[in-house]
Amino acid sequence: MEYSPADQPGGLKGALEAVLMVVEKPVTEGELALALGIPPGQVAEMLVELQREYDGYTGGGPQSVDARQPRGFEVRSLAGGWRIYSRNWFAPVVAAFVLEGQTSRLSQAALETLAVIAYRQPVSRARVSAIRGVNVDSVVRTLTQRGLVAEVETDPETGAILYGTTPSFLERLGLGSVAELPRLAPHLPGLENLGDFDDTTY
Amino acid sequence: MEYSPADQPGGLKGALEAVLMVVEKPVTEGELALALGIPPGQVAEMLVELQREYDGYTGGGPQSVDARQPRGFEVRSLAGGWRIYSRNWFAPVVAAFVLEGQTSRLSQAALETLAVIAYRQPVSRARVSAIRGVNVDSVVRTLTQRGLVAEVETDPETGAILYGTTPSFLERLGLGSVAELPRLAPHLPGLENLGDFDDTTY
Amino acid sequence: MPAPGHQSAAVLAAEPAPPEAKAVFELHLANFTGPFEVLLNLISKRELDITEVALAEVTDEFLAHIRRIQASAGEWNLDEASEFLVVAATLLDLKAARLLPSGAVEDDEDIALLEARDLLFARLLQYRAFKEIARQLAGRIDEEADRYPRRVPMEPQFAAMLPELVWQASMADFAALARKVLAPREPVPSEVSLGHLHSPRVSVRDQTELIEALLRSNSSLSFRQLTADAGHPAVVVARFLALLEMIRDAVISFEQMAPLGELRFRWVGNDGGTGGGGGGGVD
Repeated sequence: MEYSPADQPGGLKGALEAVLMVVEKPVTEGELALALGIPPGQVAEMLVELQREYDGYTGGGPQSVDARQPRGFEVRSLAGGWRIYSRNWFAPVVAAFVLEGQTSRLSQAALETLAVIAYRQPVSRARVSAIRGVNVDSVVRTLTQRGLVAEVETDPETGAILYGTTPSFLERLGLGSVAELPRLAPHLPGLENLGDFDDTTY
Repeated sequence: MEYSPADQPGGLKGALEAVLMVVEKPVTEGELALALGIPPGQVAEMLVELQREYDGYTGGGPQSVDARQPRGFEVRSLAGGWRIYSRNWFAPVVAAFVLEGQTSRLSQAALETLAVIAYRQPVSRARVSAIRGVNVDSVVRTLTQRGLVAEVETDPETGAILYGTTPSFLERLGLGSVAELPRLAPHLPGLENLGDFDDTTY
Repeated sequence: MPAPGHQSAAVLAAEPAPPEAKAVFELHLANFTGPFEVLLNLISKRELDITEVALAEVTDEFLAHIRRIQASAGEWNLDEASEFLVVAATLLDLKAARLLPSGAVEDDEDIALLEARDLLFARLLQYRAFKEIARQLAGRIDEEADRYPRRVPMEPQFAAMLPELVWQASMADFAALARKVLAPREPVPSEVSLGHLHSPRVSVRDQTELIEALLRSNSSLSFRQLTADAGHPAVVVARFLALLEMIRDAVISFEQMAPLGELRFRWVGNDGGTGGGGGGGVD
């Protein structure tokens, strides 16, 4: 039998929640409709239902006996796309949690990863990991958050996201463009062939 | 009046949900307790309540009139901490939206090396090689790049680097801790106490 | 009708063969027919005596198998080949240990032999245990891959509250860091080198030539005589290997008058020389 999200526990609304909960970027009603195989209008209806449920109303009807508490999250549309966010009224708690341990300096690992991305862009995280010898996923996330690197394109062959530096990074180094980065090659014989081995190890 | 999350709509449980919305890796009950200003025991209780609510039971009691549907997400305790996951039965729908794409599969050699490291950690590459019968240097490098194993310490006698598994390994396997790994003994009939024979035969 | 004592995987396999997507390595021996995995299973459960398995045939069949894969896939399956080598080497060790004279345990040497046998057996079992566990771990990883963790970028309101970055690196600093990080790394040795122990490398080829010269000028010599001047265990081993190769090449013959008695070797080759087989060496 073919898979249908409507047949799963929680049904289509559950599928919608599942997507909204884990997407990294807000998604449009059109994209959601396509993934669920239903008309965008039905997605819009379910989004409103979810909003009401998270706000503390039951799905069953407006006069439900047990008054439900609102959830600590909400589903919101920002810039045309939908995603789940933490509730505004818990911002002081959430902010304290998020900012705990954050510093104004980049760690050595972050700096080294930034150097690899700057000189090898556009480059996938897998390749940066291969060059640095450790997993760089969370460091790249930090650098992205800090606006120093960004997703610039997708590798046409592997589908991997490729990263590059941002204008804000150039500004900090006082550079007009990436081309102005100091050249490394004269000090690194054989560097041009570096690309050949690190892809194969991942 | 001073701000207190308990006074907000949704109360402390709502605040807990709000924090879970922003975590990037499994977060411990201790960290959550600190953020909310309550004892860890109370956090643990609320987490179990949330689990039940997301699974489709009401918070109100076991005999609620309206049978609730499970939510499209769940909160799980893995790698020593708590985190929100989409339901596995919606994987076909969610996969379309997760840009990271599940990382490529591990080779047979990588899986076996990972198994030896998991059960013998902390362990040197030389010892893993002895058990596997082949050189494992490049496989260990790949596992390190993928963040599944890491250098954890140095052997005080030989100076060899010792490897162990990472929290990300536990998450990928859906385990709370290394102690939850399936038991090796049933696969080693009569040899449970012969843990070190591999050193003497090489 | 299968011969008496013939084991068929279909009836005897206590565990089903692993579901392999690729071609499974199947064996067709005098007393066993079925996948290699099942043969190992029977041996590890001691339902099949290792001494009754013709390892040479197993190896021949494996080589044929790996050539078939190479022909169809266009490349060598190194994973499978190296894995086979490990298991085959262990089986060979095990078989050698089993074939040694057994009986009443009389002295420490016998006990050591028995222990060595158990250790080999243990090694084989351990190898198989980790293979089985790896299969289970793969299953768990596949299952978990269907659950996606929530890992979203920091909400803008909180990102705006992050402490302002203090950038201290100059462009020269940054380039120097990049140079360091991008420099090809020396592979880290996986173990402490034994090079400082000055163990001499002994060439089997050299020892072959030496033995040939000795045997050509003497009617027959014992192993003891042939290794009297060895001086280092590696030389003894190299000469032993050389003798094995020369026996294989049928340029020498040997005789042993009584069990565990002295081995005597005689040159029986033509006058042209051995052609110097065996370029290997012993460390």
